[in-house]
Amino acid sequence: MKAIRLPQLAAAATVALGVSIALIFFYAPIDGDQGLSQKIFYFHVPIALTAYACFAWGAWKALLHLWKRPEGADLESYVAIHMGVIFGSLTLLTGSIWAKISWGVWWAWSDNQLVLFLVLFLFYCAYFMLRYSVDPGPARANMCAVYALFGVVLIPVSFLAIRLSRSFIHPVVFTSHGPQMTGSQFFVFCVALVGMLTLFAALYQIELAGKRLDAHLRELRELLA
Amino acid sequence: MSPSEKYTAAAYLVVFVGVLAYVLIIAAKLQRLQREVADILERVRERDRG
Amino acid sequence: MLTARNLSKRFGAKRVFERVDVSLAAGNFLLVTGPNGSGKTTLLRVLAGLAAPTSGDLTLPDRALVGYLGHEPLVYRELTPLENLQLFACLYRIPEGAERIGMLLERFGLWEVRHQRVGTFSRGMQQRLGLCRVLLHEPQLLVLDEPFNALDAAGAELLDATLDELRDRALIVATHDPERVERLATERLAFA
Amino acid sequence: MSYLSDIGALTRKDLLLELRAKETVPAMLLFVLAALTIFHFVTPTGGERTATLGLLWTAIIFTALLGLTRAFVPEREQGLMDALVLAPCDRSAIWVAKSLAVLAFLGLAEAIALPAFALFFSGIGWRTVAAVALADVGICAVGTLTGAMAVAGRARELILPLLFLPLAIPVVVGGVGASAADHGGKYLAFLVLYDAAFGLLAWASFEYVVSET
Repeated sequence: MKAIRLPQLAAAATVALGVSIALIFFYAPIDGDQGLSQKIFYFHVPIALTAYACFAWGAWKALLHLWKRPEGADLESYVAIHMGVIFGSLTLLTGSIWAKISWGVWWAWSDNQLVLFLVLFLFYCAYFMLRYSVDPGPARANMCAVYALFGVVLIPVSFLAIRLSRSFIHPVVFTSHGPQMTGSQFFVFCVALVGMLTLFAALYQIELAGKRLDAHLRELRELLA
Repeated sequence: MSPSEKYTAAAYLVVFVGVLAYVLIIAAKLQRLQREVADILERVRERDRG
Repeated sequence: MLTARNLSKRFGAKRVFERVDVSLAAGNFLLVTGPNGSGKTTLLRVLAGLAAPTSGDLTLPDRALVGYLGHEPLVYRELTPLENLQLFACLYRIPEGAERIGMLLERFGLWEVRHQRVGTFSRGMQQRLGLCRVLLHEPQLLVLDEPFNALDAAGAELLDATLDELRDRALIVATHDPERVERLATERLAFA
Repeated sequence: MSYLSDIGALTRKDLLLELRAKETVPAMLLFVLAALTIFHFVTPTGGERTATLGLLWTAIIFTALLGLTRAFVPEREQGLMDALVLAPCDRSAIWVAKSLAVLAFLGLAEAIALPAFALFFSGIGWRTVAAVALADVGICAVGTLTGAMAVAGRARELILPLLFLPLAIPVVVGGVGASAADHGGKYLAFLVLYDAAFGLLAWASFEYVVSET
């Protein structure tokens, strides 16, 4: 990932997303019962999967930090989780828009994935609260790494919990819409997913570059003082 | 536009605006960094002259 | 016993200390001097293994051989001296703990109050109990941060006598009035 | 063998501290009773069973939170974490001992809360008691670790609920499910899974939370 220089990565993301939007609106067939609004699916689900990828990458960097302490692993874990929260928020927004058009309600407790993102959103906001409450240093890096690992374990556990909560608290009124995709739809979905993942990689490198610049500048100012 | 089209457009617009907002934040950070580099450059020049 | 090469520590951008080289063997006595807030405490925490240096390499003895006494005596105020030392005797796996605890409490004049809550003690008595805790497991390396400033007169003499007896161990003592231990010091490190 | 003796010594210390101070347990007892009383006034008479059970679980989670906030107070105020971290014992023993202590306090509070709930609202089945026991293990395992994290920061009392509550959501789901749903067995199994997964993770990662080297 780091070997690819930033401009190439940004270009790849733009191309991939451009192609996927073109495919979504001009190639993918209009869905039978849901009509045009089904096309929200092509962005909503890839963004959700990208958010999972962000959290997984953040947890991987956290594990790396605790295990072999490479330089900068803590910063990369932080930026990855920051990306995860951004994509998570987009998932919640697009998800609620889709819920509005599909079921007329802005928030659908019956959509497992939406509820899971709500839980993860709460969890990872707490990650930032922890990070801002402890002074920078090895202690903070260790704690944030441990908390990131808890986050990645929380994803499957909460998903299971939410499914279990179906049968007694919220009986399912609408079937959760995981539409079976035809061949062409699946192809477009994959292109959109690749586009989103590349976008994550590009934004991730941009923010990392910014944070490293910040650190070097602070050190420069310190040396000059 | 039918409600279906309106909401689809809204969804894609939200994503586009989100990424755009992110670009703006990075642009602001870039500007701040440029100012800081200029400031440090100035101080180094002073030290050389001093 | 303990070697440190080119050690540095920073909190974010603030540099606490840089390019510190230390090598201590049994019998050495490193005296660290400097005003308050000059990084002495942080250096001692790093050398005791409580904090990680930002850069530089450091080899420390096993934790069981290190004794650390900071500004705080590090004893539980709700417990009695006996309970405190029994806890640490267990954690440090000291074979005949009871005799050693009794000897130390006797020596530091705390035997009579061994069943009273430490919270009721004066600051000097608490610091003496801290010293008992540090000496309990007969550490090979003692890291003492400003050991004298909270001690009462009696405690200070006891500490002087103890430091004399520990000539065969490695010691690191930080203080901002070095005269008291000047004669014992084999190495010095002055912090600006 | 010595790992167990470390845990024993540390647990004894934690219980002794509470015995002397007598702060946390009374506070938790009164808190849980006050919470249940308040819940009585907020539930319509003859409220549906799942709703009232949900209140019991809410009371348990926040009572546990109260106990967890107090868990590392002695270590923080007197800087004693340094002494414990310096000891040659495995640092996870500190976590095990503290979890057991908080578990004991929580158990005491629940010994009062469950009968009170049965009195105020509706009877308690054995499944609810089993769920409470299993949930307590998970709550104390995760809560003690997040408590150690919160104590290192500045806004300690604010941070702990934020760190702990998202992780407690699955416990509440499992708990309410086990006590309310007709075939509650799978919820108990889920709670066991939660305890195993997060207990193991907390046990393995606690060392990194309390020490830098």
